[in-house]
Amino acid sequence: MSQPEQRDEVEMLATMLLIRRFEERASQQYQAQKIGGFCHLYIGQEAVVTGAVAATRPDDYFITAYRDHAHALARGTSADACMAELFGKATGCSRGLGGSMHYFDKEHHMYGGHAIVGAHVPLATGMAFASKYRKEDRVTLCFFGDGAINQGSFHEALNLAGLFKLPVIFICENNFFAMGTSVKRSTPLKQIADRAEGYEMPSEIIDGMNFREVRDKLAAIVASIRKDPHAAFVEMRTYRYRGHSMSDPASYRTKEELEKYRLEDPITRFRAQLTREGKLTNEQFDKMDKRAKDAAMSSVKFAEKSPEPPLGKLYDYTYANGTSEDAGVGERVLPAKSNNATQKASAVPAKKTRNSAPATPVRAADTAAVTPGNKA
Amino acid sequence: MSQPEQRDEVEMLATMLLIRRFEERASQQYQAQKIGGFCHLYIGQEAVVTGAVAATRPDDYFITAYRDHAHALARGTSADACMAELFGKATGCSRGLGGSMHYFDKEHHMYGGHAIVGAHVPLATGMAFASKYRKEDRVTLCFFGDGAINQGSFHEALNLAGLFKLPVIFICENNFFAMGTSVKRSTPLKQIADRAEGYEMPSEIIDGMNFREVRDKLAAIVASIRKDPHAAFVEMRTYRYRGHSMSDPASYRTKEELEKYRLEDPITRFRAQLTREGKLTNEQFDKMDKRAKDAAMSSVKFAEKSPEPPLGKLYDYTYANGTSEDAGVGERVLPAKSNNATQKASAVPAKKTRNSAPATPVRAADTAAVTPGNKA
Amino acid sequence: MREITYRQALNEALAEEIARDPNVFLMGEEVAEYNGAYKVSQGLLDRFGPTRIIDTPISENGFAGLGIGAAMVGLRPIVEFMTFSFSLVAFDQIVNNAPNMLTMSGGQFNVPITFRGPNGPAHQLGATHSHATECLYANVPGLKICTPATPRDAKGLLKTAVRDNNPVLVLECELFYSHKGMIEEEDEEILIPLGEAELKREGSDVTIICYAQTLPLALAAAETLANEKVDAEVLDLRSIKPLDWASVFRSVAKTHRVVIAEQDRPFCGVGAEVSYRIQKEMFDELDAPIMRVSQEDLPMPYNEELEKAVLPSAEKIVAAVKTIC
Amino acid sequence: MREITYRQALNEALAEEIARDPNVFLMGEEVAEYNGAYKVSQGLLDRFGPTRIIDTPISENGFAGLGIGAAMVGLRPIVEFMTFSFSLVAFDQIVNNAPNMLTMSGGQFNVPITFRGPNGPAHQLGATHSHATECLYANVPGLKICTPATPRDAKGLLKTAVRDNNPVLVLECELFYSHKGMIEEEDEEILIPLGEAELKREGSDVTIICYAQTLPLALAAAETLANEKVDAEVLDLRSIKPLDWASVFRSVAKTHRVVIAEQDRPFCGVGAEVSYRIQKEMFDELDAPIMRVSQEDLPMPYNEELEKAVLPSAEKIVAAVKTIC
Ligand SMILES: Cc1ncc(C[n+]2csc(CCOP(=O)(O)OP(=O)(O)O)c2C)c(N)n1
Ligand SMILES: Cc1ncc(C[n+]2csc(CCOP(=O)(O)OP(=O)(O)O)c2C)c(N)n1
Ligand SMILES: [Mg+2]
Ligand SMILES: [Mg+2]
Repeated sequence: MSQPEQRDEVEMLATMLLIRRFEERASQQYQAQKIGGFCHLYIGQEAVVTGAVAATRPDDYFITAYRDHAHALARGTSADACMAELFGKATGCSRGLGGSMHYFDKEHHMYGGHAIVGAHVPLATGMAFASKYRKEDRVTLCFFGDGAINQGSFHEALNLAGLFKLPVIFICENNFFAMGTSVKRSTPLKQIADRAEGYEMPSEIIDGMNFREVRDKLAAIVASIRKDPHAAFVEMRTYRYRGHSMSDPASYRTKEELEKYRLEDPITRFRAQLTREGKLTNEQFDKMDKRAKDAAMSSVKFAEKSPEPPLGKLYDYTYANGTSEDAGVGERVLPAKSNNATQKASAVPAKKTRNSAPATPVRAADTAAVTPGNKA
Repeated sequence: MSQPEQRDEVEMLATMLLIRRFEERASQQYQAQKIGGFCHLYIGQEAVVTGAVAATRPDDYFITAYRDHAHALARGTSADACMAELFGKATGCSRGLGGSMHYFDKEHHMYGGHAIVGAHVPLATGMAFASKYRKEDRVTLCFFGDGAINQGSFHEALNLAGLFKLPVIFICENNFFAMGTSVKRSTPLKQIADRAEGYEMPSEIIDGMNFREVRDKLAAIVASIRKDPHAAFVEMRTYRYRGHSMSDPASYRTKEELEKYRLEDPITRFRAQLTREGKLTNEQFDKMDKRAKDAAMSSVKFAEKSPEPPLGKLYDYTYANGTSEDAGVGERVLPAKSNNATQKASAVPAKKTRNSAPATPVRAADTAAVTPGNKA
Repeated sequence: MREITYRQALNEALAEEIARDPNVFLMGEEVAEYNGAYKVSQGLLDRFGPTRIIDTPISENGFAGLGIGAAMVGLRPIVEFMTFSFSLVAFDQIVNNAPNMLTMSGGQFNVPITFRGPNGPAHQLGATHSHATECLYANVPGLKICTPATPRDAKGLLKTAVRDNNPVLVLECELFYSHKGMIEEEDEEILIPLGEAELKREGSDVTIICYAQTLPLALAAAETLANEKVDAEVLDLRSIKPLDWASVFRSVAKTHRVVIAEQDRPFCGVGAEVSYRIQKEMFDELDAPIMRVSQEDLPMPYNEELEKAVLPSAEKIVAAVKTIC
Repeated sequence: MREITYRQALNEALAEEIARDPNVFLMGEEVAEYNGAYKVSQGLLDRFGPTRIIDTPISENGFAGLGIGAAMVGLRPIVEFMTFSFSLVAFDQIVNNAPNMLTMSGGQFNVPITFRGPNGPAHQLGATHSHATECLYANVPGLKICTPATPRDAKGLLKTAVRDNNPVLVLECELFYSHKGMIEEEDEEILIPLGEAELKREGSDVTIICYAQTLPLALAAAETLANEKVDAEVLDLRSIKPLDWASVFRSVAKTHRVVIAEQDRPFCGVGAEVSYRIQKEMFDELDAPIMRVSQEDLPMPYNEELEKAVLPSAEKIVAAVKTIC
């Protein structure tokens, strides 16, 4: 293996460490009630998304469910932006409006963070559809849990992707539980990968605790899709060390089971591999780990110091300004402007100027008066 | 083969003929604008539901989609009640309120007639669930088209039925088209039966143009389910000779294709078999056919003479009266009574008598005043 | 009398109805082995076993439909949605199958099913998880909808819902599971009819109509207003459909002024219907326009302060009352 | 000027927008090879080919979501529902994904998608196939909704919808595809802004507010009333969200009497919201209660006479006007 690749591997281990330390810190901040809502940790599953990043280009499309911190971090969203999002701050990757379950980062091609189980799987087919429509060779990676495969939207999306030969990899992160429901109690399938047979789709089972296996097997699938667009299904066998969310004691599984999987910790395992191969010293690792811890710690400081998103912004984010004519065609970055959202919702020349605001001034107490786009 | 079975077979051919002649008559009445809404004919597919009836007990649960005339007729609903339903008359099997797409006949265990593609498949799992819950050995037969297998509800229902080992047979009537969409353009599957593999469910492909094959293969599945409840999937290969609905010229398929399938006409084929085996003379057949034609013809007269459903009934059918306490437990026949529906919606003793009707009398012109259950 | 939580009240209602009628069963995600995501079904699996308390995969459309099918042949399912925000993936079953069956079948098949679970915005769950679905479902003929705000109402309405021969939605308050309230002794049956509002505070100057999570806001607003010599009456609708118009009109006839504090979004919300009916039936009785306090018409933001700004509050109710008193 | 059908108007709008912008494509069941269940997309496959005009399996939830995902990365899909009654199986995509994305992503992802297709009761299609969905979707922040009733409005609103950078629902009138109307020459662009009502008849005694399939009913009612010396103004909302409150209030200030003729079901319907806003903003201008004519709150029956009884009609509008004039 050439030097750059070795560096890459150490870098990827650093990413896994950053995810781990970031989430440990997030967990602590959640317990300190600095973070609201639901919060789902990825700890234990780091090799999956990190391996996927290593197997793809930065402009490939990534989309996942609500257990999404790692997907953003692995794609390059800063720990600062991720922590600030948990704090609901304006500097968060979703400007404090999305929260833990709704991370987005357009710049890094991270298309969310989606909290309705299964509902983002059709979105992934749409992104893949767009690549094919534009004759780009981008591949879409769509992550979801073992619980999502029983949703109708999963089914419809896979059938469409198979039928239209869309360049998308459906990656089931099978951590064997959907909340407290073991996968044995959610589907009659002996192995999840077999579900792909209902769509005439190639499938593979990958050890999701093994970074290199994830990377190499995904890379092969990605290469075949770039050559000839089609859909593929992957079952990643992995494990989450924490409860489903912060409030879940995870008493539905045994200590022994947890301990067994701890022995396969993807970080420990990959570190040992690299050390054995002489690619990483203990000193280097400790330095990396300290850097990850520092980044996590300073992300908290960043989040604390960051401003709250202003109320006025909300109205701007409910409707996008302008029309296709303003925005041009193709992929657009369309930050909402701070002025009224729908007053110029149509770029067409209105025949008469018309004030569509209510006759009396809007009072905060009468919220029904605030019709979308008619903010006075 | 013993005499009774021979008689049964001739009877079943008579049923197929009744379906055919009934629908030919319905088609004519539709063209004469005696029938409203949508109307989907089953002509060509008669062996499927007739074979299913021959393979099951009268108390097994049947449920299907909107192409449902045959399912009612085969189960024993009279041609009169079926035609009256098309005419929207009070004597119809759904009292004129359902129409062609929403046939129901509780007495004959025909549970509809459902017009949202795929949406009745979960209902079928519920009926099968109830059988198992009550430790009955009834089997549910759920019919749907090749177009329905791409709906989320289909998927969720099959997963649930597989997981809970529910006594249900999912019967896909694959007539190769969903409206104008050939099955090749709706799913990447080479054969529909393979979809069952995504649910670890046994499946079979049956020649749906061959009455005996349908009956015998289904009978074997039914027997195995009665012994040990589980779900099964069947792909019936069949063909509809008419357009999707009355307004469809079916120009998406070739004359040659249609002619090819006409040679497999399930009625002609079964008749020839019985004749060859000496079980049916031409004279007997002609008599039977005349009986079918007469029944269809007189059903039109019956429908014409029948009264329209009274407007008042509508309110009674929006909400059922009473509570579980009135109705007792277990399967109930609960015809709506002709008095106000929700005034006694709760059998609990109201603390005070209260007139929940609006303060001013209800005017027909102000329909919003007619709150459900508050009909004055 | 004894004090119990809203959660316990629901739990007792479930246990009593499941014990009473062998056709009643509870089905949903995590209701059995996990004892419910919000622990409403705590202990039920132990007591009634896995044929009566049934865990499902994450297939809301599938198991809602399963329940409807089971109800068509005589069972009386209670289907829990982990939250009603997730009922949106089962919308077609709830809207097209459950309430239409009786009409479509010409009166042959009624559907005695209870759909229940938390509804309405909770706390910082974001846009996808904060839906108040009452006005969406209230539009649908054939459904009944209740929205208990207290432990007693929760128990009494849920029990009535299970016994009703129609599809009933019991929309629970996601934020109230730990709220406490007084309730009859355990051996006394509480059955509260659907379609009966309750005066939660008497007053003479203005009627504040509320339900579900706006009840405490309305009561707090009434307290504040009392200090400023405005005597507010607080009417808790409890049921959205059927709605107790008589009680609404009676109160309006007394106070001549109305503020509707609703939990849902404004456009075509519950308060829109209520205000239409009041102005129509009581036009000459009204001394001022009817005012509404609802959510802002915006997707729910995660940020805590912004979420507060979007939600109805006691302060907003007070301000609305002051514009007309 | 030239006369074309409502169907042709929509067809022209589609063709023009697809020709104009390579990112625009049309997707749905039977839109391509079959030329549309209602023939709205007639000829488009021939003209634009299968990459732009795309047939789908019967997977509304799936292809609605596909469209939203494609819109997130820069395409501008037009998604046809064969009817909006079938959009209920895609409800979660339309309600939770399309309109929430911009907020949830902090402004990063807008979703320029058009959902279109027939909406509202047609003729004897029964309870499952007769939904008027406008009030359900109007409750959802982030969506825009228009309801063209004439060929010109259909063309102008659909074109505007496709160019809008937000999710827009174009709810077409299932019964009007063959209606004819005058329209500009083919080479003149018709773009009608969302949120602009149109006075379809001037009058001074009462305002009849209508939209979609109630427009001809309102106009017919106005004719009848004219014979009885009641001069009715007919205001066609055209857009439900945003709604042109200024035009509504202007007309009310003139006539002081309002009847709302709506296509949907009454409980939490569009007319409820409109009546709330009118009484609130124009309380002192109203000389009589606002009246509504909508569907009866019943599942739609198949029988023709019963269906008529459930639907709004010119007679019902006339009767409502007479109660207040
Ligand atoms: C449609 C829907 N139903 C239920 C939920 C609640 N819920 C959130 S996560 C979850 C479990 C998902 O498990 P899985 O797909 O295995 O993902 P994991 O949590 O293991 O990453 C459930 C039931 C939801 N968000 N959406
Ligand atoms: C959810 C939904 N989408 C679309 C339709 C319109 N539709 C009615 S029948 C049909 C085709 C169904 O084909 P298939 O399932 O093969 O049954 P067949 O008509 O061949 O019996 C379609 C698209 C519908 N009724 N429901
Ligand atoms: Mg999982
Ligand atoms: Mg078919």
